[in-house]
Amino acid sequence: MAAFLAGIHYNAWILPVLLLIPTIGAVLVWAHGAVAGQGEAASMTARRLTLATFVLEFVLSIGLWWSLDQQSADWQAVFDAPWIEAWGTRFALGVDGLSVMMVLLTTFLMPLAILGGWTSVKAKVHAYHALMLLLTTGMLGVFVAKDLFLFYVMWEVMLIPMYFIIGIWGGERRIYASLKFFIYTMAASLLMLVAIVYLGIMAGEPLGRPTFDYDAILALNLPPAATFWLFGAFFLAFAVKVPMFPFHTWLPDAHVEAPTAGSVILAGILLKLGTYGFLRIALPFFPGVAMYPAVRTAIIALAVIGVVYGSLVALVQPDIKKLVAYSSVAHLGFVMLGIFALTVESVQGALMVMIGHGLSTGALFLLVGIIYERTHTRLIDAYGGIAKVVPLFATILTVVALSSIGLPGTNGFVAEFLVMIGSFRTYPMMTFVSATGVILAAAYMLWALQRMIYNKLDKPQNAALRDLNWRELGLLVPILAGILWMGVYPQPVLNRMEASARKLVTDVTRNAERQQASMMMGGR
Amino acid sequence: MIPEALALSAVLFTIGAIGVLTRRNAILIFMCVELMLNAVNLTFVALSKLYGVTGQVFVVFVMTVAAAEAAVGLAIIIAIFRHGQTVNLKNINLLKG
Amino acid sequence: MLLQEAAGAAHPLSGTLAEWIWLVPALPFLGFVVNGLLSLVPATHLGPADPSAAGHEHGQAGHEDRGAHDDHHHVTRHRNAGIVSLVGPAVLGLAFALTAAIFIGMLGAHAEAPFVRTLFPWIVTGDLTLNAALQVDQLSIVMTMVVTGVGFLIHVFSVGYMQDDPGYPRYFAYLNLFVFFMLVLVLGASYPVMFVGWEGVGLCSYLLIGFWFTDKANADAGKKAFVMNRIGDFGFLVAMFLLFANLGTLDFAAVSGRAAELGEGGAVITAIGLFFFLGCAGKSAQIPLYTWLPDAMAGPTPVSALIHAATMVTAGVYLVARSAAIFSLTPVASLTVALVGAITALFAATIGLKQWDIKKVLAYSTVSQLGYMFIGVGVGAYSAGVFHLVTHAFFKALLFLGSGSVIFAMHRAFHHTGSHADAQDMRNMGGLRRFMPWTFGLMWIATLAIAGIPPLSGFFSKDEILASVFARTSHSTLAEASWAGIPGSALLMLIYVLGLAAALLTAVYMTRMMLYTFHGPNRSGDAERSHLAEAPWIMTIPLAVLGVLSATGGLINLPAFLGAPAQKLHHWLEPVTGAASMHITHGEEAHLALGTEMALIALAVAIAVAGMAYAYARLKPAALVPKDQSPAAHGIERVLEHKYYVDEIYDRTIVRPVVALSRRVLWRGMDTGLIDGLFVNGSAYFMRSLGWMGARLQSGQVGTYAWVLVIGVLAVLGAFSLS
Amino acid sequence: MPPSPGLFYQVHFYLFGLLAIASALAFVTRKSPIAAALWLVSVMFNLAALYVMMDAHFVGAIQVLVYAGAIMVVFLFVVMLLNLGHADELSDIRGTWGRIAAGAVGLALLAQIMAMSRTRFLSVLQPPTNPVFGGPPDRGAIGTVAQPLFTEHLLAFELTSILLLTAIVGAVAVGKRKGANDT
Repeated sequence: MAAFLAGIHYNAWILPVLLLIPTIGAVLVWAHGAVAGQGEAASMTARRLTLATFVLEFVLSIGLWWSLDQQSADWQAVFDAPWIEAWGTRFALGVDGLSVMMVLLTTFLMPLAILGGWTSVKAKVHAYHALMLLLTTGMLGVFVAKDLFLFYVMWEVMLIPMYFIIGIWGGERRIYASLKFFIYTMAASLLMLVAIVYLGIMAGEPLGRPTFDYDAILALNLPPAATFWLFGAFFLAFAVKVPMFPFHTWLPDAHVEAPTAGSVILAGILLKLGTYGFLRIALPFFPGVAMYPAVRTAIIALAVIGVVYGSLVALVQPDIKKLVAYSSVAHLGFVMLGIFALTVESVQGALMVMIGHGLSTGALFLLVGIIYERTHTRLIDAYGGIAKVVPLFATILTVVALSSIGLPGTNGFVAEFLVMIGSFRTYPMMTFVSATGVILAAAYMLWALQRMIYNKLDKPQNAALRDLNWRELGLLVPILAGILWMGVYPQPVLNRMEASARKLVTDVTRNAERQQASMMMGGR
Repeated sequence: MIPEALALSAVLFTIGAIGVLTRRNAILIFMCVELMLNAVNLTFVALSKLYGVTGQVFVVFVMTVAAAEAAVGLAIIIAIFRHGQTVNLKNINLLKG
Repeated sequence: MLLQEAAGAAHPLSGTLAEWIWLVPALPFLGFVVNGLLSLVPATHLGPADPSAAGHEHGQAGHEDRGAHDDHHHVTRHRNAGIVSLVGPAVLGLAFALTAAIFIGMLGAHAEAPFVRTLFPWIVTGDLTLNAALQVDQLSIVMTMVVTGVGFLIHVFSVGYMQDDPGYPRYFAYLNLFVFFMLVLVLGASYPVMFVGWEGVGLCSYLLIGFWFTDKANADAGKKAFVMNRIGDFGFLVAMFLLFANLGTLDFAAVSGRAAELGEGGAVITAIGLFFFLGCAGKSAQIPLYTWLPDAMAGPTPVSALIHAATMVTAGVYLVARSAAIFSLTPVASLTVALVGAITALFAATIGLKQWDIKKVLAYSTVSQLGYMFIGVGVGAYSAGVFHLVTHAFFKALLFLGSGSVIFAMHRAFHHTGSHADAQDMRNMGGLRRFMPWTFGLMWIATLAIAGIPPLSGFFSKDEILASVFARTSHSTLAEASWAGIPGSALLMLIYVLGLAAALLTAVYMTRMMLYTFHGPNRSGDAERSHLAEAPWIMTIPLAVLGVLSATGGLINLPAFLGAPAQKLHHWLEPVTGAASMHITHGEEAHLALGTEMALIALAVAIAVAGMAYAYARLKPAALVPKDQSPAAHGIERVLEHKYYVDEIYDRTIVRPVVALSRRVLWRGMDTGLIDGLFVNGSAYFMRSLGWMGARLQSGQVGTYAWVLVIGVLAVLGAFSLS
Repeated sequence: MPPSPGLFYQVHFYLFGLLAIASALAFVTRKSPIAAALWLVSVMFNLAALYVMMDAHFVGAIQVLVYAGAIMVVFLFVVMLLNLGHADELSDIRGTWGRIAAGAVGLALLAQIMAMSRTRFLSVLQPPTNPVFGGPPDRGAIGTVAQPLFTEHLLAFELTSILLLTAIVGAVAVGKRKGANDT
């Protein structure tokens, strides 16, 4: 397979093609909408066209799985084209161990998200699907951007469709939720823009004009004082996206109001942009600051608070989607703990949680969407004893819930185990506290599960629920397969991320000592 | 005698300002403005004794402007009055922000 | 003999049947898959109107509740019950046969080091190399024999017990899945693989306790069991992290080989020991995490027999025995294990005295006997602990299955007459001797065994533990160590006394149960009496086999003074736990003078007989009245009946405050209040109010403009004059 | 320093000054606009007198002719036209609080001006070293003003004429009643 891919110079054209297909798809679907109108038939063709585009995208991206050279940790499948000469920005794309799995996760989740919203989205179907395609370009763009300016542009491109998806097709308080989501992320990312421009100029000094190339900026050694506020700017932008503890209040609202597919993508991929940002930019560029004892402990403390706080608040949520949203805050807390504990196992664990959380929470939101389509209520207490009526749904919900609380044999366990066993070596006490999150997770998830599917079937309207149809089953089986495969045999995934994770850890620790030494001498 | 003149002009000016602040009737406010202008004319004349006759020339100009202003202002007030039957400033707030 | 790293090829067992060890857990998993698919098929062949016909996977919607307190439902048998009842037990039987074969193979080979069969690399990253590997050594093969053997008997029993339940395939799917996870736990070659089994059995006990999930009490009991197990698992996890952080490896062979590197009696090794014990307390229901086990009786009785008597709850004892190397190096942790075990044994026994539900009595008896096992492994007599585990598996399974056939008979009787009396309450039973002779006889064998009457198995294993505690009161690392100020020897003496007291109470409440159930007049009502009959043969045969095993179980490990045939199990476990137990007794076998040993045995027997006689004399089964007419207990009896109100205390001191804290303080207060209210919406409100103030300025009032003008002039003049 | 004027001059100067202030105060406090207008006219007469005393004969005349005569007449005319004579409807002095505040602001203004006169003036505001005392009477009252008006300030003069023209047109346009033939 690898030979075949090399034969067709797969690595040369794959990344720009991956970005281009959804954009073309978006234009096509939108144009079709303008031409064919909003009839049921037209809408169906729009859905089919979008699904086809995403399936094609997924098939193409599978090649990445084989073509990635597991030993080397630097950029692969690099594509470089001039973009805006005056500013020195280049359309540079590249992928390495950190981002390849995220690209695959994106292309894997998108078709399922579209299938998830197949019957629930009825109004303005063309616009909806065009926005979904544009959103994919944005997300993929962020993961494969090798040029910082392109990274920022794609960051914003990804934000706008999401705003519309929540704003137009969302629930009752969608305007408030989408506005809050947009302003929260936008405000934070403006700081990032300032930092990127500063870096661009500093890096461009010798060349006479600014350059945003990742490696050029990586090689920069900046005055210690500047690195603090630069790290602060990036930290704020990514912390809001992760979301870390104090900046997380937009997540429950955005999740509750977003349509099913919106929630799946928001939880599955968008949250990972924040943590990916830390891994790709915040840590390698400013190791001195990131590893500065006070800063590092503060961030880890915030992460651990996020884990415990997220779990505790999830315990008392009446609304199932809010419960899952807060559980995401807890899971992402683990990721941040893994990243900043900075041992090879904990970083690998963080990457695994990012992928695992994408699958489990994505599946949870799909399931909630399916039951919401039938009962139009998200309140846990409105259900009860439905396992007797919809047994297949109940079984899959149980399996996915168990994977989300990290039962061995599912991806949740492998990921959280790696994070904790890795971070225990550098931050034992913090990991000890975050391990209580494991108990709280079991508590809130099982309590909600019991109130929903077990107990007495006492509400008449639940007695007539239909069980999963073939579309919904086809939608969930791939994710279940992913969950169980990553739980039992995660080795191939781990191998692909090992080289980059090891390089990240060694580089950051080495540079951190060097920078901190210069910081002490230089003083501030 | 110039300092006394200047002091007088200051007092008159202040009385004019107080008049503007306390009055609600548009026309009376106009009159107070006229009073303030007279106070300024007084200063001009007083200082023209020191700086030469340009001061008085200026007073002439001030008067013409005052006249023009009074004319236009009163026309506006009449127009407003025709519209709202009142010149009480409290009700004239069409310029609300 | 230090356990050196086994050279793969040269291992005596490689190439033998042991290579197929992975087939032992694979068979039950195959059973799970087959039964799981079968349970997908619509439950019964009734008409479409019946909702249960519509459902599949958990299809048995309209199933009838075999449990105690459920209203009357028509009996519906699952269409594929036949296939399932064949596949379920057969899979266990094959696994048992294979295990027995491997066991026989091992007898000859007397391998020193464990034989590790690596299947595939599970998690290999950075310094962590974790293989999905199974380990065959003396300890794990004994446990596997117990699990598959007793498991097979219980599966056969379940065929009879659950035959009329529409959820039949789902039941067997879960039971097979449970045995699979239990085998992974027992055969795992490293702590994480064992942890997979550890949580897997927790999951299956959650599913099986809440098997009849339509009843909130059952679902609650399941959830409670899982969450409490999870607290234990938290301890297990932290212990693993400590181990990895300090030793860099998690494989059993490596850890027990390099345990000394952790420093004897040091803080780290004690912490590891204590956290492992927290895991055991959660899984094996010791104080303070025992309250889930009595509630777990909400599940079907064979489940209680298999999971909550014979196998899962003994996982904690297996864990301590498996990490003997660590526990032997930390006297403080070992003493804690023994002390908590002793206290739990006595505490649970006292509650058992006043329980009316027959399964609750047995549940508390299990908690108490587990306490005994922990005394054994706590004081370093690992082989004695395992011996009691094995014998306990036999007679406790027999007791539970016996109570199952009693309940089955009672329920069938109540079923015929349609009465809603509690089929599990002893006050509705009485005088069943005449109706169920077989069950009566076999139950008496088990009761004598558990009470510790020679020559039955219970006597040997309980006496072995008490003797080993007594032997270690002097001249052992535990005796010399001090536990929170108390000298080790005094503590061991206290443990010995507590053990004796627990033995006394055990004899009392077991005899009480037998008297109320089988002796005296029958209280289950005249109409029902005619329907009371012995359980079908498929249920009684396993009872008989277990009866034989309970009676002859003692032969496995006869006390030392009987010469040649004695201490078979102890010598058998030598390669695994020998070094650790020797370490505790300063390098040479702990032995008692013949005289003291005989005295101890006499004392134990006297205690047992006294307990039974006391119960026989004091209790008057004739005076009992059926449950609905019996007066409410008061005073100390009420406290015991309500199990010292421990559940209520937990609820009020832990559960309710946490929920209240997270609802009021964290969610309402912090989230919506502080962060959302103050910062997010707050800043929005602040911007809006700034805008509003601006608007106020442009109010259209010319008057205000004049004011502002004059004030502006004043300000400028002021500034000018002040400058 | 200018020669100290005679006593007669001083007395009359103070007389007219006080009269001006008194009538200004009266003007501000009158309720009826007509009375207020007349008091304002009296202020203007006093000022005219002061102008003449300060050798600004032409300006004094203009003051009486244009200001008192024309502008005040227009005011009175408009008051009459809009029938605003009766005092009660326009009791527009804003309550005691308004007046006290206005008074306070006035005093503050006055205090500042007095304080300013004490401070050191910027250089450009310094009185010239060779003040022109009274100026030569040779060109007569009008000549002294006309000469600079038509030489240095000719442009300003023309501009004011244009200003007056536009004012007239504006006043007519605004004041015109909305008739039928309105475009």
